[in-house]
Amino acid sequence: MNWLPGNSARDLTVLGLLLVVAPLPVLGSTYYEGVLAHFVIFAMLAVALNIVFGETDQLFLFMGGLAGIGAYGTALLTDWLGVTAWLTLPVAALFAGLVGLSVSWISAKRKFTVVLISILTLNLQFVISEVLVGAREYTGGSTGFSYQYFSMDAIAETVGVNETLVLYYLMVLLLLALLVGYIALVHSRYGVAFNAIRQDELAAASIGVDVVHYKVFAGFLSAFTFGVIGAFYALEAGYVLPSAFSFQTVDVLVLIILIVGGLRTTLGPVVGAGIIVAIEEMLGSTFTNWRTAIFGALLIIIFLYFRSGVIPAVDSLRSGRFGRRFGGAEEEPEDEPAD
Amino acid sequence: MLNVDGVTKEFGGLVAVDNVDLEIGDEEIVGLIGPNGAGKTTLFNTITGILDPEDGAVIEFNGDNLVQRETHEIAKLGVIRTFQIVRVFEEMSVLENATAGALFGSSESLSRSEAREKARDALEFIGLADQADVEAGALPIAQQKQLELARALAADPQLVLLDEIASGLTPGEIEGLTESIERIRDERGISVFWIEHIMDAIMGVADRIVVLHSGQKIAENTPQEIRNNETVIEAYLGDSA
Amino acid sequence: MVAIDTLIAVAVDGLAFGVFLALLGVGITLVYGLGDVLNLAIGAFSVLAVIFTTALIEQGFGLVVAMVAGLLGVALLGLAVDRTLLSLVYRSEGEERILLGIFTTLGLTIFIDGTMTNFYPSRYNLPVDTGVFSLGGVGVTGGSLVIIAVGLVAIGVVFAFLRGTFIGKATRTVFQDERGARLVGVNPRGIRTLIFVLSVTVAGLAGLVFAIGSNVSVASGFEFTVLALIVSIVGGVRSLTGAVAAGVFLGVVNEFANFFVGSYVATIILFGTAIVVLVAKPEVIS
Amino acid sequence: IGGDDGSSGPITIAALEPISGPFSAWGQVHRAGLRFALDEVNEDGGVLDRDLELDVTDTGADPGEADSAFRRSVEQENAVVTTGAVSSDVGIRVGQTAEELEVPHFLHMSGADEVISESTRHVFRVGLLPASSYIRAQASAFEAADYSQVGAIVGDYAWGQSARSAINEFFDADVNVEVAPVGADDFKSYIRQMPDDLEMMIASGHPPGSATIANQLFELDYAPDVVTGASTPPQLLSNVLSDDALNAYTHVHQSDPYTDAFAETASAFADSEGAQFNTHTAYGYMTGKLIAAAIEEAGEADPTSLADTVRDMEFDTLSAAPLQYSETGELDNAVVAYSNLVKESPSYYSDGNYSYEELFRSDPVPARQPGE
Amino acid sequence: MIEATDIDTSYGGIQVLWDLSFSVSEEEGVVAIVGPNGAGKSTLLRVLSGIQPIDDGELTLWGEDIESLQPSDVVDMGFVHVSEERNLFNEMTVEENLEMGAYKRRENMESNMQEVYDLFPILDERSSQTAGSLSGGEQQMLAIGRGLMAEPKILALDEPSEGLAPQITDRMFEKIEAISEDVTILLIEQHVNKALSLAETAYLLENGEFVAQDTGQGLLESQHIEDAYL
Ligand SMILES: Nc1ncnc2c1ncn2[C@@H]1O[C@H](COP(=O)(O)OP(=O)(O)OP(=O)(O)O)[C@@H](O)[C@H]1O
Ligand SMILES: Nc1ncnc2c1ncn2[C@@H]1O[C@H](COP(=O)(O)OP(=O)(O)OP(=O)(O)O)[C@@H](O)[C@H]1O
Ligand SMILES: [Mg+2]
Ligand SMILES: [Mg+2]
Repeated sequence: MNWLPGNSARDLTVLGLLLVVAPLPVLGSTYYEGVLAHFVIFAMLAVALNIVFGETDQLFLFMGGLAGIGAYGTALLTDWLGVTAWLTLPVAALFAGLVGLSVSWISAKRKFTVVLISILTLNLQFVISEVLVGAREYTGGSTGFSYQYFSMDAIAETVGVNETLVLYYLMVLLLLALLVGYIALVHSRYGVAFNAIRQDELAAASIGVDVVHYKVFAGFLSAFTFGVIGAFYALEAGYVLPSAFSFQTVDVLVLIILIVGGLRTTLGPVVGAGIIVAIEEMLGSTFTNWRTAIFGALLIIIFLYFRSGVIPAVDSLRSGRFGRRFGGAEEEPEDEPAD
Repeated sequence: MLNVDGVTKEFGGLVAVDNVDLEIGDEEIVGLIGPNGAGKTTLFNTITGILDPEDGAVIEFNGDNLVQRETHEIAKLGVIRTFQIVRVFEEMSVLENATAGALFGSSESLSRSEAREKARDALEFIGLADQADVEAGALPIAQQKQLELARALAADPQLVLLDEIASGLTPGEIEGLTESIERIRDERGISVFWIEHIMDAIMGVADRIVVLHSGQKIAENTPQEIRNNETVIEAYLGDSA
Repeated sequence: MVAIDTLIAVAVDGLAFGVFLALLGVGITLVYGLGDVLNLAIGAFSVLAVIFTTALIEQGFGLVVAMVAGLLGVALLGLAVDRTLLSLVYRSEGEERILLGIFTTLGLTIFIDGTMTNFYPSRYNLPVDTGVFSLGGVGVTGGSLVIIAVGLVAIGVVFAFLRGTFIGKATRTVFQDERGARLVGVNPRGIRTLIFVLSVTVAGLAGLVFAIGSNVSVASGFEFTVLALIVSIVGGVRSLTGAVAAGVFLGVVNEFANFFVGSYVATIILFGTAIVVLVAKPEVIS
Repeated sequence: IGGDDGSSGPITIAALEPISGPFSAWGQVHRAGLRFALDEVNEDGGVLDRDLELDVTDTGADPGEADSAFRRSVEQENAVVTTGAVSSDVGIRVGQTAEELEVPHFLHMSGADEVISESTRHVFRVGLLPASSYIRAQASAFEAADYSQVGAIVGDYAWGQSARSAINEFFDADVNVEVAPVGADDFKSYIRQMPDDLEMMIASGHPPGSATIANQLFELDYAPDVVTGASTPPQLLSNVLSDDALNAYTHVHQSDPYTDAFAETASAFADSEGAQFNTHTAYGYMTGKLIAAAIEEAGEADPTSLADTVRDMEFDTLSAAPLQYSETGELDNAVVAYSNLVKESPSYYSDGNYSYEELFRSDPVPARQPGE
Repeated sequence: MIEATDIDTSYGGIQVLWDLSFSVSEEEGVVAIVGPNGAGKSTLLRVLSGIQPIDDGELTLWGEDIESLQPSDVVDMGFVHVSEERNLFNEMTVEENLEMGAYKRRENMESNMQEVYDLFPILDERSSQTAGSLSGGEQQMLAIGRGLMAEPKILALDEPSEGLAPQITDRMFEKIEAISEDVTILLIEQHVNKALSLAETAYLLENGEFVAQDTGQGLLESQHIEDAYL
């Protein structure tokens, strides 16, 4: 991987090794293996969000919906066509990708601001949720159905471990592939275009950057990825139902993960997912009643005081620079008069 | 090279650019002056596809019609502009700004290292090479304007449109800038279309000056003639003529 | 065939729902349109107003007193949030502030929900016994008439303040250019506080009128926020008149859709309208 | 998988309760009753000389959360038995988990028929009959009134859909059934589809909305004799129902608040918790006592033998008829009671603001045979 | 009356003004501050109007310490700053912008507005257009006009001629000269000749320090200006 820039080859190798040995301490506990798979899946979702939101400022708040399209689409197509889910998954994901593409295309053409895109996609999220619940005949409504596709028992039996573990390692591979893809992307001309567009669209266009093209590309790529991950997310849960793909369950969490980890960093999504999944685990079993409240309070604190994200904070510690903000530029505190 | 014919732009009832015709030839510096609100920036915006002119307009560049084309396509054809209110990529370094110009502006597709070379070259030309690693947003505004020019040059244009690039400069700095602009024409064979209110800057180097007033072209001539043109004096120059 | 009476009654209920939506829309638009904070906790404030009011009624207070006190409670809470959390948000600028506002209020709404469920796990409504009124021979629900009256008065007051007073007008300066506002002598922090408190109070009133006809639980908060967002988009995101018009329009559309085609389709129509509006008339929106 | 290490430490019961979300009014009281029952048991020396311990998780009525909490409790906390499902969607999901892990689950509510299938061996109903039996009991209870104008609004999820089929099956009258989303909080447009001279409204198929349905009926000038409720906690009803609605609304329950045992437990509860023990607190309480009795009877805290034991037990508790189970875990010979709520305090809790007035109770309902 | 003694200020740790002492009072005519790009001229004005805090030193306006003042109080006292960035209210109309300029002085709003329109007739033509859609020069005029609406005792203008057509520039300097009879004008200009010839007092600021102070004419003829500008 020496074509990867800078330290990223080393970082990825270390990350890969860590992820490979991670299940060892909890081997045999399907619960904790499930938690690990869940963590990797949310890390991947955050990587995908990092492309569309981090790189091109399009805040997609229908990640749950897109993942749902991937998961339900794969299931329904598999049932209808009677072929293996490995074949229908790309089709379902492609469909999710096209939805993302359309949204990006419209938003780019209409020059939507971040907030507008986020509200537009939030609306779409609710439409998708509503359709999933309302189309009970096909989707099983709010009750859902158990998700037994991509059976991996063959592999599991050959290797002699349980299916959750097989799924986990598959997810790890996918995550590493995604990260390699991300690094390659941001170091290509696409990365430069993303930077330029984010900082000044008009200036970017005036030196020849096809703003619509790059935004649409990012929108498609991320949406496609959400679709793919959605199917594995359902597989990990063993069950699909609309609430698993709702704004509150997916989007809120992924967004938090990305912000906590660090926008526009390679490892941020992984670290963020690690932190948030760990917090959830700890709260889930200790402070039942206050879990939501504590989670909310933690979010506020994280956003207000650690908004630059963990990875940028660590980086600036290493290089002795403090006070970086979202975008990575120097902070200029707008002094507020004490009134 | 650029042929503008019958360009009009209205905002609601206001005719900001009114049926303007003009031409810019190869290796030529053309000045564009006129009172505030005359429609100069608006004209630039229609040429570069940021605004669509009203029906019937023709804007041809080396035979390609620019009307209805997107801004980025127009840039690829070789028309690059700078902005009256600076628009550099503030969080990128000076070099990265220029590199972006080289990567996306030129019609050929460059590798990133080739683009960087080209960018260095453009910075050198404008005299910003020693600032290459500075974050663009930290430069004083006047230098940011020059960075916009360097970014434009890196994109390998045939025509650059400059919007009040000399404002905020001290007299000494203006002199340096005008020299650079002449060299752009002479050494690189690029045409320049230049809006400026500072007569000391523009009168000395322009081959020709076009004057807009209330959206209409009221004069077009050599700088000397323009300075003595009664209409222009009355509408624009005033006593400082 | 549906009787004309029923259609009128549905229309009145639609209007009432519309007024509720309009209040929510005004609430969220005030802080976003005039500030850069998209208050995702707005619905939580609506629910809190209902809970405060119910708690006071249980303590034996009269309905109106309890409602006023409930709103006051929400206003005070709004003041506290503004002085603490939002002060931190306002330290940053531009896009960063917008994002920080979104995230912080998201955290706030999760926090409020998580806390309140422990104390108020039930559903709450206001005991307004209104019965059915005859309006030119058509029986319409009294609750709806009360909602329409109260809501319109409140909206009128907000508009009179913003349009008719110099301070009201000056609120816009802060949000367009904070430094500019200071340069002309406006104190931005005070204005922001004023607007935030006003917005959560309006949202609280929305909750109260909703609870006249139906009931709310802590979980309703987020639904309300989503409704507020829809109204605000359809109305143009930064326009208050737009928010009011959109609220009323969507309320009526929703009620009729509900009546004729059922709830899912009605909900989809609601979100669909928002999407269509967003895609079709973007110039109005920013 | 799972279970107990046989040590002398406490025995863990996992409670997967909807403490937040649309069923929070249920989760809060169920948990209180369950906890109180376990406190009683522990004060009496526990079972098999070991304390009973609760591992509570808030599921927010989300099936996914419930499933993962189930696994965590069993695998990490060594829970030997689980309880808590209220929403049928959750019941269906944890039912499957219970079978997979072979750890029993006691349903507080979750009355959809599909929760229990022919092959179910680890799921037991406590507080609520399956929808079909429940509606069947209701149909027979109101048979005598011979209503011809009957309407129903059911929730669009597993329970509501089960209720809907049962309504069509068991009611003689031509019932106008409307389907509304579970989260709905405005039913006016559904109500307007009802005939003007509506005599009976079946709101049983929409638990979270049943009180609102009753209120809005009267607000829209309908005047049915009876609005049948779902198994909704009375503290919620007494808060929300308007006076007219309260008169017509039937509170449905399988616990029996009219017995001395109930009053006794309720006053003990009032003493220690300072709150009113109601028909729903009782479900949590009954579950706790049942589990304790079954472990005692089984002689070991083992999930499988616990399930086997429960199947063979007949357990007399606060329910209107003793709890006894069919092979698949359906309640056998359960009795459903119908009461009005009245706004006065009960004998066992002077600060309370509601008590019950019995309308009638059903005959013992035979266990549903899954697959029929 | 403004008095600054040994003030320091910095942006994110980088010091920009160094021990600057400075004073200006009412009826001082035109006070010009000139200096190269990045010298700290605009920063000085920001400090005086209370927008940029000082790290050290003492600054009083009409006897009151800046620490105890809000920028809004500063405007109320009579110090008005027309910033280099203009800071217009982009989505409000020209007229509304002018009205807001009168936030602290509403009595003579109508007549003051008429004066602004007389000075810059194009603003009258554009009075119901939003500020954001004005041309660059029109925005500059609006910024100056808005400053005049506050009835300042001391008016600080930061590069007011930037982006203005020559004729308008001339007109503006005439206006400056005219009002400087009653109002002290603190003027920052790149049109050095123009500014210095109007100024009664003039400072040359370089790297955050005053390197020369003289009458306008004196400074214009000095070696310093020769070195810095020509
Ligand atoms: N989006 C718009 N909506 C309405 N009017 C506009 C818009 N953009 C520009 N105008 C008006 O069109 C006229 C021409 O503006 P333009 O920016 O082209 O002037 P200019 O010649 O560049 O002036 P300056 O020298 O002051 O920069 C101005 O009067 C301006 O107010
Ligand atoms: N907001 C800021 N953050 C960081 N540095 C700044 C900021 N504003 C100004 N500076 C820096 O402070 C120094 C002084 O800037 P200032 O704007 O006061 O100069 P000036 O004399 O007004 O220059 P000009 O003639 O370009 O307007 C410059 O080096 C500038 O880059
Ligand atoms: Mg211009
Ligand atoms: Mg300056």
